[in-house]
Amino acid sequence: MSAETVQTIIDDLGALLLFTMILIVAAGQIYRAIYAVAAQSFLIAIAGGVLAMATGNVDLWVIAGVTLAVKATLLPWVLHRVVQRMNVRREVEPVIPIAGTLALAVVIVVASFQLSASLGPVRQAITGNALPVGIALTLTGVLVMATRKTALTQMVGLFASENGIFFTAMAVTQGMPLIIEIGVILDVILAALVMTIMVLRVRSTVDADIADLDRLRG
Amino acid sequence: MDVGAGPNLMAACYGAGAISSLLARWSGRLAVGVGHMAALAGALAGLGASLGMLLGAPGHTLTQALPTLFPFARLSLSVDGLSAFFLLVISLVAVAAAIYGPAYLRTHSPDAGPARQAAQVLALNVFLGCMSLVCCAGDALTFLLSWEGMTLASYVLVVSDDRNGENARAGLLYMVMAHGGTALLLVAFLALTERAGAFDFEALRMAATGLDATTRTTLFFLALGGFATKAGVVPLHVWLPRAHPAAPSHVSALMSGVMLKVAIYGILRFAFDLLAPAAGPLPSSWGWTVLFVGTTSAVLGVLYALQQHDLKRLLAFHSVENIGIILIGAGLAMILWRTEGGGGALATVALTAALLHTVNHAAFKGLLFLGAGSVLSRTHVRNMEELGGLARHMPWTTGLFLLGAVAISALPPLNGFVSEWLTFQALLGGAGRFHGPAGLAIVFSAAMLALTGGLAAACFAKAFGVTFLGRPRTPHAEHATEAPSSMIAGMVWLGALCVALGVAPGYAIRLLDAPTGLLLGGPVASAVVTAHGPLVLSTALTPSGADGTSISMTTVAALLFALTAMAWVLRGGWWRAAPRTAPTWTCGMSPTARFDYTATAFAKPLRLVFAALYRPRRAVTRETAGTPYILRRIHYAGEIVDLAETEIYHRVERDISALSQAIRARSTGRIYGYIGFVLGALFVALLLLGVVYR
Amino acid sequence: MAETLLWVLPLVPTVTAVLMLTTRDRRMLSAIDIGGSVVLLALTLVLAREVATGGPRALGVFRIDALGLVFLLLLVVLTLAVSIYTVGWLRQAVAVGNMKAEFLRSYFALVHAFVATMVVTVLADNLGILWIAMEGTTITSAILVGFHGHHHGLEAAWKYIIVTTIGISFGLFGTVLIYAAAAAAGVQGGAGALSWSAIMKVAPTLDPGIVRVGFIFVVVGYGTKAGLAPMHLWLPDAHSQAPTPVSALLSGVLIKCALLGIIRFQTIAAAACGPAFPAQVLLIFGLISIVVATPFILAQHDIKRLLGYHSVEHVGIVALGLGFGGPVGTYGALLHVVNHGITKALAFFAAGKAIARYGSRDMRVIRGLFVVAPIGATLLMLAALSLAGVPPFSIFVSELMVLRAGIGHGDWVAIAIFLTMVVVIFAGILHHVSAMAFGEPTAAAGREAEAWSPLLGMWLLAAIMILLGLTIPASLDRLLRRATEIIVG
Amino acid sequence: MTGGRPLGLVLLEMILLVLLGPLVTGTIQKMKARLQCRQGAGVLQPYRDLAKLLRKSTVQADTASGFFRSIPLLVLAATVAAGALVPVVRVGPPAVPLGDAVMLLGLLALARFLTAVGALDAGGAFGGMGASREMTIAPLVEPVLMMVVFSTAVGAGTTELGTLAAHRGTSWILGWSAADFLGFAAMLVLLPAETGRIPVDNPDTHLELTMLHEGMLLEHSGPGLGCMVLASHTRQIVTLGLVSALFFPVGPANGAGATSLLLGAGRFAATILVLATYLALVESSYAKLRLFRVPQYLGVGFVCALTALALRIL
Repeated sequence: MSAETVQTIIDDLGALLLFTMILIVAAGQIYRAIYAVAAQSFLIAIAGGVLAMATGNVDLWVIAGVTLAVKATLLPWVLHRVVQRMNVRREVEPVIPIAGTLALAVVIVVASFQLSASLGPVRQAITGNALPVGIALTLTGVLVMATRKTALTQMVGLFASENGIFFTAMAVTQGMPLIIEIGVILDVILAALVMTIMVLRVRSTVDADIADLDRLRG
Repeated sequence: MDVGAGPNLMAACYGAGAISSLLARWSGRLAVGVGHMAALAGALAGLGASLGMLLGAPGHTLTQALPTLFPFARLSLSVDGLSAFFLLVISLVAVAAAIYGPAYLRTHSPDAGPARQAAQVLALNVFLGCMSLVCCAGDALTFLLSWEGMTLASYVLVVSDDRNGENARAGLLYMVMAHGGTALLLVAFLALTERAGAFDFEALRMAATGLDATTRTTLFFLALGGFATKAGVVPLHVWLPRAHPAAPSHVSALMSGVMLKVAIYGILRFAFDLLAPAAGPLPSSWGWTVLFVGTTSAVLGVLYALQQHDLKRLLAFHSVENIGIILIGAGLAMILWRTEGGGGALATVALTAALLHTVNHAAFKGLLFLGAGSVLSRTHVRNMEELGGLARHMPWTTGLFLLGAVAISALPPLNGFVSEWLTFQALLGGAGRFHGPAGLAIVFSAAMLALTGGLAAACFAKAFGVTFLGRPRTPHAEHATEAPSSMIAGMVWLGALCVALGVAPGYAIRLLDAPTGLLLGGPVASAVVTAHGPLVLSTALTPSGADGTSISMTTVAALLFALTAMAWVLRGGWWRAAPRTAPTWTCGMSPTARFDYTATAFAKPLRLVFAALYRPRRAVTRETAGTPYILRRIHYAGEIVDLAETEIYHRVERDISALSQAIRARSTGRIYGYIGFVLGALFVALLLLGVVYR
Repeated sequence: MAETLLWVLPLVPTVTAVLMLTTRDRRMLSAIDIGGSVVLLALTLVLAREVATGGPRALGVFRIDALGLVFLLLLVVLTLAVSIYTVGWLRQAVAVGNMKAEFLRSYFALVHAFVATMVVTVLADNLGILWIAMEGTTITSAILVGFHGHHHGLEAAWKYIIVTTIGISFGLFGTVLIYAAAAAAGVQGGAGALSWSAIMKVAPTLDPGIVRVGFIFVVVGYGTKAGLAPMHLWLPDAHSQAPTPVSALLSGVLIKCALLGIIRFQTIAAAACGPAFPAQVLLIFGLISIVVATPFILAQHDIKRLLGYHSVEHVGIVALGLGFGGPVGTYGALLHVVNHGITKALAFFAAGKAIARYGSRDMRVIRGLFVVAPIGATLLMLAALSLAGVPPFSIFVSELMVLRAGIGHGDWVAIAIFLTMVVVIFAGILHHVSAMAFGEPTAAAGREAEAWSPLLGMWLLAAIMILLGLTIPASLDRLLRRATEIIVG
Repeated sequence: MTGGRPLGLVLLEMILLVLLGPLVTGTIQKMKARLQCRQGAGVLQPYRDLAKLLRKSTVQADTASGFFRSIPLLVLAATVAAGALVPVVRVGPPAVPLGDAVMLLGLLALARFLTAVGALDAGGAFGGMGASREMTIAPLVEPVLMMVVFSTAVGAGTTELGTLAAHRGTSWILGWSAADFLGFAAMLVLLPAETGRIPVDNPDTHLELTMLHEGMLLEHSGPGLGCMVLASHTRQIVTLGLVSALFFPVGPANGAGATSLLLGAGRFAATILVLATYLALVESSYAKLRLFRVPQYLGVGFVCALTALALRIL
């Protein structure tokens, strides 16, 4: 397909990604957040597929597949299980009201578009709006982590911001080198694993949410 | 001896002394003995080297490259007249300290473990070595490294003397203030080195010629700040009266008598050598500032000393005073340098006064600290209220202390008077030269100098009288015995110096030719001050061309001696019957030690006269037996405050710690807070540097 | 020969880690531990000679040049010191039950895995590999931080892994942007487009706008890992909760590896959009770090947190040196990396022994150390004085160089802030340490004799510290000069 | 230096001062007595007292140290040596340089210092109190004295009294400038303090409340006390001599004619007599000040001296 169509598709996907991001931010229940991040990863995988078709780059197929398998399926499933296993409170317990978080998210999106607009000839380097969308996703993901009290929601936010990076990385013309992508994904899996272990460990030793601990300060 | 070999020999001896601390592994006593022996050898080598320079080859500079330790700087020694003179001062006191030290350490702290002894020996030698190296340094890096080495070693000596927390706190304050001073010095030096692209003083001089006036003055005041901290100039003095007494007494003698002088060396080196403009006088702000802080330090130092009851603390405060007197001379020299026609004899007189007082103060302050040390080592008491009546048990110490007291009180015929006389003459000349407020300011500082002298006399009448005379107030004082002969020997050496420099100062003036000639480039000291032969001190500096004032210490001393003899004869000489003894008159009561005037009581009138400054606090508690008219016990506690300490330092300290406590208390332990900071940092950075920054 | 070493070097700790799993005996484990470290050190020295003679070597995604060598040497020396120290430390820890015997081997294995990941970060030429290894260090060390298993440790570990992972993901984003710029500039061939050396060749042609944004992402990202304020908050928690030897590695090497990452990108950014921009960024973050660390150092009671905040200050100083830039500043910054690594490890060791002796990390409990443990107290004092920047100890020299650069740079505000904070911090450190060292010991003080192996480890570091304070050996000087050339060109 | 006073003459003048010292005291006492409508003792009474004291034997405090007995000798020597620095019958520098005003003040301070030390030596409260108060007043007097000296010396550029006097020439009151008057006023304020008289001190009593100087002599006896008393007589006349040298320079600078010498001696005697009268008047017309009012009293002198200097320099 032609470059223009690819670009439009990517931009549409970007819009959808932003929408899912907003869902994550707005999610009052932790399950919704998990589903939303799964959906987001699914969209990322689609984007990978589209770009693979467009560029005929085999690596991108692999990456899209791995993303689909790991980030859209495995990790959400793990999170889901954890939530079920230890019957934690299902609410996300925001630090500031969700409305406020949404407002901040909007500011971030605008700012990232403004930023990438201020950059000159990035266009030929990264397809379409992938850069601003990527920045927006990354920052908003971290924003979610900074405004939620429970560990699992923070993990969700982390995955979301990883998605943003992935999106941008794939949209870089001729894609990222395969081994790097694989390594990145492996790291994500490992990190998720370790985090999960920690969450469960704390839950079992002292019956508390690990993200709630604040004995160490100053 | 060969001049060139001197510094090496000296350094080698000190190094050997430092290494000999390893002997403590087998025997602490051995280490102490050998270490001090090496120190003595080093001091003598330094003495020889400096005398060789000053008398043998004045005016020529001895330079010597050191191994290149750091790729970015060439290290070297360069000993010129100024260095040699201060090396002489250091070595003179070091000799006494090295003789005095072992016996003192043995008697004062017999229970010291080998570790402590090793530390003390090591630190002492490093201390002496570094002080000498600072004066001999030929480049900024050597200067700074030995400067810091000096501080560190003295810190070790301060904290190692005693295990109580007092020393640790004193050392802490000392170390912190010294570090602050060094920070200023670093900036001053590096600003020059970065211009010069090299570290050796030669290059720095070259670089300094290109400076504009503001930079030059800024650098000078940075350096002045740094050195003044070390010299204990008011209000940067607070560390001094705590740290100096805390060290072992012979180290106190070195710190007070010598280490402060190294700072003076630095000031002179910067003002007249490194930063001095190629031609024309120094910026007037320099000299006037130095004169002002000098006067302030002199008066405040002695005023605070007057109210101390801790013998060594009292002496430490007097160091503040004497540094002030030295700075008066130095400041005057800065003011007058190259401002007058006729070769600038007046500047020479001023600088001569400052340098002569430097060596004089080293002599009598060293003597006094050693004297206090031998009292301390015998009684283990520093509070003079608990002493008294030592004269009968410790005649030698008493006599030598009295000698030092007369000298430091600037009374003829001893050395203190000579340098203060020269200072007065310089001030008089300055007052004659500057009309208007400037002249008045100079005269005012002369009056303050007179006040200082009088107060010093009062202070030492108290210190000597209360400590050594009257009745012993406590068993400590009652059972004191004379100090070992080696300690006495150390004191005699300095006492002899005080007498010699007082009775025949003319011969010492020759030693000042090299530094005065080097710094001022005008007529040298002996050409002005001893123009009429070594026995006459004169100041050929009247605007009317008349021959100024000339005195002869030697004649006056002879006259005094003759008159004393005559008075003795008048009193009956040998034929006189031995006096009957009777108890002191106390209105018929049988006198006890409680009748003696205490130091507090002695200083009380002046405490009240200067109450505005002292802010004295007193707490009197009475125990009455039922009726208020019958007192069973009365307890009096009084204290005075050091204004600089309470008004500046305590306040700053409190504010800083309160602020940090508050900040720390408000810091979050919540992880989302952490994340928020990261996100915020990125966001702000992106906006500021990504969008705005162009 | 050297090229093969590039592959062998990361394998050594990996193999050691695997070997660890074969035994449970503590002595055996310690033997393997020390053996592995010695081999690593030996091979590194060989490599160092090769590089010194033959210049940089590259093989695949790995590459070693003078810059990397500086960090590698620091890493392996500290590893050896840690191994030696661990012997006695572990005996004590097992004795008092801080460490369960059945976890010993996993502990050792993790430490070496950690070392392996750090070796990779230092050797990585490919910026992607650099990122992966960096994340690897986070994961392995996070487990070590929480190793004691009590919930303080876990809290610290959680904060550590979450915050640094976020940071590093920013780093990845920055890497992606730089990669995009490089790709746009026409660097061809898959992995090649991420290779630092390849990018450097075309760096001047990169689009400055995107590189600028990418560099900011990298500085904030890897800066989080390096402990630059205000992203530093996790650092005192993690460094204070980790087992002492791990704390030494974290403070001594790990944050320096993150700095190396920043430096690599700095060179690219400097080439792409002029040296002024990255210098500016680093200068600001450096100053913020120095200022922010100060109050927490003054008002601190936990000795290990104190050291943690102190690392923040010193990372700030390194950043400051890089920010002042020029040959002098960069040289000073690199020298400071080495000096601080050595000294901070020594400080953590000495503090660890004091903590073990008094059974508390509260500095109000630790009193009169000179009485109960003269040697340990001396070492603690030496470390503290050096950290505070007193000659004749190493850190004074590097701080002097940084100051020189600043004055040459004429940035008086920065200098004023820097010096003021340094003096205030000096007061704080000396206040805390002299209170611990002097005075009469509290009842809590253990009177047992001082064990040999920790002392040996500490003396090893102290010797280097004093040596570097008295002189800069010609070989090290040559190395640092080469490294400086790589950065400032 | 031409016109220098030969050493012999200097020593002669010194001895003259020592011999005349008691006479001045006697005169002042006599005048006081008259002013108080008493007969009073003869002007030679101080000589008789001295002679008696020198004949007596010594009683010494048992707590006193070995230094105690040498102190009167040193005090007397220092005071008399100060006397050698005052030009009496001729002005001009001494042929053999000896000392100047600063040295003079220094020697007097030395005497005072030793006296105080001696007072503390015996132990007991009276000596200590006397010493304490003496050493409180002295530092306050000295700077003012120094300023007065400077106010005349700045012009001459020397502090050597003979040269100073020569430089001033034989100016009589009519030739004075304002600075001279103010300086002289300051000197008049200082005189009672420096000579230990009312309103600062009271030489006639040992009462605890009033004494400064006398309290310090309490433990001295016999010849020792004699030396101390002689020293205080000498100190008094030396101080007066200092005033006359500063303000009433006498005698020709050179030319050693007997007449001129006699003239100088006469004028010196006249000056001393005037000042002595002044002291007597003050003593019998004022009450002693409380110790802590003394600083204010001296403050007056300080202001005068400062103004004098200002006028001289500005």
